[in-house]
Amino acid sequence: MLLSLFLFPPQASTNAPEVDALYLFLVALCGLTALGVITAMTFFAIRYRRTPENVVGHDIHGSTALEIFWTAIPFLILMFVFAWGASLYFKLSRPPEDAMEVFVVGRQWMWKIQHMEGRREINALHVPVGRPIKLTMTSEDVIHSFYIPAFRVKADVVPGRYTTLWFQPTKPGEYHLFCAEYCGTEHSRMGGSVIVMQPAEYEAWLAGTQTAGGGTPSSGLTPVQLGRKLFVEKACATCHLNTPGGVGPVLVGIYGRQVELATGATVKVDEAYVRESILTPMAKVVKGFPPAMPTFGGQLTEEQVMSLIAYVKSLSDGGDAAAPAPHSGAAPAAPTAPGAPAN
Amino acid sequence: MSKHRYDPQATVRAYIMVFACLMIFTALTVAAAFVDLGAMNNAVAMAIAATKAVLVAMIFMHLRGGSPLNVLWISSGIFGFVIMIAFPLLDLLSRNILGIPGK
Amino acid sequence: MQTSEAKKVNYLSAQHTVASWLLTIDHKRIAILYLVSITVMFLIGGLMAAAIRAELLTPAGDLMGSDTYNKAFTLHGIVMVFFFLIPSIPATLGNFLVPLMIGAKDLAFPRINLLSWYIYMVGATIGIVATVTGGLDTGWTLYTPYSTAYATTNVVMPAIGLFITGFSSILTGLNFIVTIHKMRAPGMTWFRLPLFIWAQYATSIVMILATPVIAITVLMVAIDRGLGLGIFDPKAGGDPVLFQHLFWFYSHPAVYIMILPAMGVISEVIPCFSKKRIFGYNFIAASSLSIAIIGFFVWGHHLFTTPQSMYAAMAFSIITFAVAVPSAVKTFNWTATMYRGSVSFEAPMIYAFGFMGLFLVGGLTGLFLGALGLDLHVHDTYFVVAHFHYIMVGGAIMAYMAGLHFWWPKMTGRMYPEGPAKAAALLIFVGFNLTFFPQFLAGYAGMPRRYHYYPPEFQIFNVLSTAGSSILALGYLLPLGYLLWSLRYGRAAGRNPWGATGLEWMIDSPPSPHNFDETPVVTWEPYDYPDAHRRTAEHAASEAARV
Amino acid sequence: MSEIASRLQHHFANEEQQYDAATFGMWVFLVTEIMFFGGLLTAYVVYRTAYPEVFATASHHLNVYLGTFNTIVLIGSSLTMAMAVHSARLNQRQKLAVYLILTMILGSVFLGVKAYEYTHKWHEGLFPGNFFYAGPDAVHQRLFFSVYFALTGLHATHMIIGIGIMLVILRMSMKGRFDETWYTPVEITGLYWHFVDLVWIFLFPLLYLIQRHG
Ligand code: HEA
Ligand code: HEA
Ligand code: HEC
Ligand code: CUA
Ligand SMILES: [Cu+2]
Repeated sequence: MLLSLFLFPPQASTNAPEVDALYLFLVALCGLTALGVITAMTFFAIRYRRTPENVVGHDIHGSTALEIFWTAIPFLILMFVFAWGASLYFKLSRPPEDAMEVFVVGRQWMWKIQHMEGRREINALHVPVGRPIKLTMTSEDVIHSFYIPAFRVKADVVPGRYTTLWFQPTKPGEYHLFCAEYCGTEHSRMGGSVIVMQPAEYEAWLAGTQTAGGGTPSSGLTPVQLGRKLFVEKACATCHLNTPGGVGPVLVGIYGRQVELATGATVKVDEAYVRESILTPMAKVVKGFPPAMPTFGGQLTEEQVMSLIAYVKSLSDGGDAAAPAPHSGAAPAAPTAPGAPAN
Repeated sequence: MSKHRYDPQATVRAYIMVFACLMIFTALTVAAAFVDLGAMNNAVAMAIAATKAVLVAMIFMHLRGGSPLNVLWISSGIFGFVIMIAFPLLDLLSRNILGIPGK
Repeated sequence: MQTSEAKKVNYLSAQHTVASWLLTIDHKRIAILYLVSITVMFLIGGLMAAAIRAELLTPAGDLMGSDTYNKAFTLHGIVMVFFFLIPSIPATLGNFLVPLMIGAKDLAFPRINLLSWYIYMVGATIGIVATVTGGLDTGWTLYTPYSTAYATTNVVMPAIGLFITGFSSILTGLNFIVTIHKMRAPGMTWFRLPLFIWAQYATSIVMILATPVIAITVLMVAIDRGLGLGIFDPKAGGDPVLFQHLFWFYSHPAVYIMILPAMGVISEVIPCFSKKRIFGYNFIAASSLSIAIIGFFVWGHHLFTTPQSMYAAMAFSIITFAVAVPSAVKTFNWTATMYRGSVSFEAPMIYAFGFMGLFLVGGLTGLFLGALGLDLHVHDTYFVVAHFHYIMVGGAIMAYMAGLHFWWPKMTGRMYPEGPAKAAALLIFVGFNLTFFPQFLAGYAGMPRRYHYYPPEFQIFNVLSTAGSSILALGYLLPLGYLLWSLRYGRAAGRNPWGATGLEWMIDSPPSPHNFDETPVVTWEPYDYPDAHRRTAEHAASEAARV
Repeated sequence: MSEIASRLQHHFANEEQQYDAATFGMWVFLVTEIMFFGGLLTAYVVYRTAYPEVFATASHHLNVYLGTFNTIVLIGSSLTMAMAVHSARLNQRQKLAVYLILTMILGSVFLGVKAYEYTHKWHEGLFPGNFFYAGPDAVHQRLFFSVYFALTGLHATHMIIGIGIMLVILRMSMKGRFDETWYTPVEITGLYWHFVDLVWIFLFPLLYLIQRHG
């Protein structure tokens, strides 16, 4: 255990062994390079040390061939390392489409986590083993950074916008969760644990019959339900009707599509866009509509905004208004699967 | 002191010419601002400003006829400035290509 | 000052009043002023480091409260970076040596040189007073919106301190550039310049182009707190990532402000103690410039975990790897210089060996950080802390020590005692590795930086590290002792105790106030050790023949 | 005679070297100034790209006529500054004084107009510390004004410093410190002043003019 800690933290995600492989490769490459240079240096220093017979060095100016050699070879090796690192990064930048989504809000000094099924927790994240998990994150105050060493992943959590992090746990267990970006007094205690569970256990945990770990009891409402409630409470529904004719555009089916703006530009409707539409509606005004939507900035918490987004998203899932199918999984969800690009 | 011969009349004439040009360009750029040139608006405004800047630097500031070293260094400043703008812009403009927040 | 031979007036003995020091415009005296001030800064920063290490001995934060700890590492980082390491080699050795090495009587603007020291003192005083009285707890990186809107400490004052200090750096760089361009002695062509000068020139480029950006950026932070400007505050529509771009636009090139002069020192020391021409002069000179220039394109590698776009991250990563190549070229050339040399092991050379080993480790681990997928794991962990201490403490300070020992006889006219000097070099090397190597392991194991409390399984690394740091502290205190001792008791050095080439070794130690009695005319290449040796041998032979 | 000798500082070989070093030094300093303003301009460009419409709307609050007027004033002051250097070079002390004073007056006019614009913005509620404007997308409009005030404020500060330096130069000139062989301080002050003008040449279209139509 101790010995293994000297090498790695536990490897508990699909990403971890890949990062460790690159790490070990670099350890070997750099180790050999360093060893080579230090050996040469030591050898020269001893072999050509000053002696009464050797009071002055040979008159050597240099060698262009050698210079080219030791410029080009490291360059090529380094480009290879770049490609390796970048390919890992590329993978980590693109969550799989079937990833399970979880909302994360950071604030001084705690992590608030909201599962799509309604369960909320603080400073703990329960996830099932073997499924890709996608976190959509934001912060209420300063920059934080969501870091799980056992998964070898980390992403900053920035106020005013969403960031994404995904991973696929491979081993049940409890792992450290840290805040890696300095955020003030209790930065070092802003953490907790990630609990990876067997799917069945996880289902049970979601349902509230706890088998492991903490987590506050479920509020009963899923983000979509909460969003629907807010949509009525905050009077969104007075302008955004389910059929054309309201003051604002119909929101059914817009998620994932391109909308045309008054300026002629188009944007894709994603989390960031919906968020912006709610908090600073004037920034991007939809074509054909007056800039009549009031600003909700300052009136909604980050969690509420996330719930509204979840709700707006659900309007395009075929789950709510569009098709009354009880389970989105039941219908052939091809064109409107969550996150699927809608051309 | 400068090695070049100094011709007072020519210098004053050059200054006044430059001043006149700067005035004309100012008028031009203000006029252009009220015409809708689409995306060209910014380009035109910046091109005019750059021309004015070159005039001031070359004539008023004696960059022309001075040491090439001055030109070299001022270019390095412009170069640094361009880098400083280019990368954050690259960042900003390529932020939403993937459509994944934060990537 | 009253050795029998040194009846001649030198820059130290010329005048003795306090005013003659505080109002001096002699670059050599200004160098000494800087030397004293940065040593004080180093001790302050080192004291903070000692506090940090003591606290981290145990996982629980039992020695000081969280806020105190946060202030301690912030003060440590700011003092060490801005008030110690950035001015260290340029403002002391550089100030002293640039005119001497190119055969000039002074820097181009002596008054501005003095001004830069005063600006530095004012900035540093404001910075220190602010951090000691109110304290600053933002980390040296001052990230927004924490620094602008949430920190409860006094951000404005230290920010203004940094803003002011920036100008001292700018003025030093400006002075060097003009001096190197315009003040070289006849015959001192660009390719006859010592590599230390090339390094200073490259450093000055970075100082000129990068420092104003940090100045304006911290000024905006200060104004933001005062006026609610909100340029970097997301609540006001600003973008905190833009702050990071601007901050690192300076602060990455700034790491080259710290390492380039160090590389310059090593390029002087190794040939001298190998009695051999430096291998690949042109390539080392060119690599200094390319590090300075390419170094401007890589700052985004500090932003890999931020919402910086993936494409920008890739661009920054690939250039990061490219900028490692010139460092590689230097490393290989230094090694090759020893090949078929005549290597001796005086203290400066021991320090230079230390530099080589530690810089290598620091630089190579930089490659780990530059690899995108890997950085996502190690960013903001102790792996990064270890990386930069290996370069900044292991690399830059080792080289600074090498340079200080190398030119100490020139600066003071006295030799330091060789034995303690070697012992100190060894102690520093051992203590250093014990302090910072475990931090690589802790970092990869997942220990985040700026952590006051940490999970108990990391304690083993921290115990090792703290133990090492006490050895390290001893190692740094030793030179302080024997160098001061040598001022009084050291034996007189003579003009050229190392048998080095270079104009600075052809004049008295310590040099006269005007450096050169008559302007030297340079007709030889730099580092012509074999030739110089032959010349002295021939000279000696003819002398002997005449007798 | 001895006065000339004392102007050549001991560490220079000759006056030409001294003059070259001084002007070159000033150019290098101007490079730092480019980067100094450059940091803010980067913020401007990035935000303008991010919120083009809001910035365009916000810029309509600026008064183009005053901006144009100030541009003309400042370019005029550059001309008088150039003439001042020219007079110094010909050792026409009287003219030098006249042109310097003219330049300072023009600079002050610029600053006066700027102050008028500022107070106007203050009353309109567009000042960062006193922001109560409630138009569409006020948050990002406010950002425009933050950048606007930072840039023009920094520029104005440079002008104030410039006027201060000119006062010193004027005094030196009246004491007869310059002649045709040595007027380096005038030349350098000129470079500085022209640079401040150059900055404005860019700020004016960037802040006042772009996307002004429609
Ligand atoms: C003097 C200071 C200094 C120097 C010179 C460097 C040099 C380098 N640094 Fe370092 N760095 C810092 C000081 C420095 N750094 C600091 C202070 C931080 C943290 C700041 C903070 O967050 O507080 C940091 C952080 C930092 C990061 C960000 C990490 C993170 O926060 O996630 C990265 C990422 O790319 C990085 C990379 C590099 C690289 C690639 C080099 C290269 O220039 C190194 C080049 C040298 C070599 C590579 C060695 C010799 C080469 C060979 C022998 C070649 C042969 C090799 C092979 C073919 C394998 N550094
Ligand atoms: C030039 C730069 C420089 C230098 C020289 C050092 C020197 C040292 N540094 Fe530091 N360090 C930084 C730059 C530097 N550091 C930066 C930029 C940070 C990041 C800050 C941030 O996160 O914002 C950092 C952060 C940092 C941390 C991480 C803190 C954290 O993230 O929580 C640690 C922890 O071990 C550390 C340790 C040390 C040690 C042991 C030394 C030693 O080498 C110091 C040895 C010197 C002495 C000890 C002084 C001499 C002796 C005395 C004055 C006598 C008194 C001493 C005793 C009684 C022991 N440093
Ligand atoms: C007073 C009427 C009004 C209210 C209340 C209102 N909206 Fe809107 N909304 C509009 C109008 C008008 C538009 C189109 C113009 C624009 O984009 O600003 C719009 C646009 C949108 C869009 C972008 C739609 C698209 O097609 O791209 C979203 C998303 C949205 N609103 C969500 C909400 C939510 C969530 C709420 C409640 C918290 C809300 N709106 C409350 C009037 C309103
Ligand atoms: Cu949150 Cu650190
Ligand atoms: Cu860097």
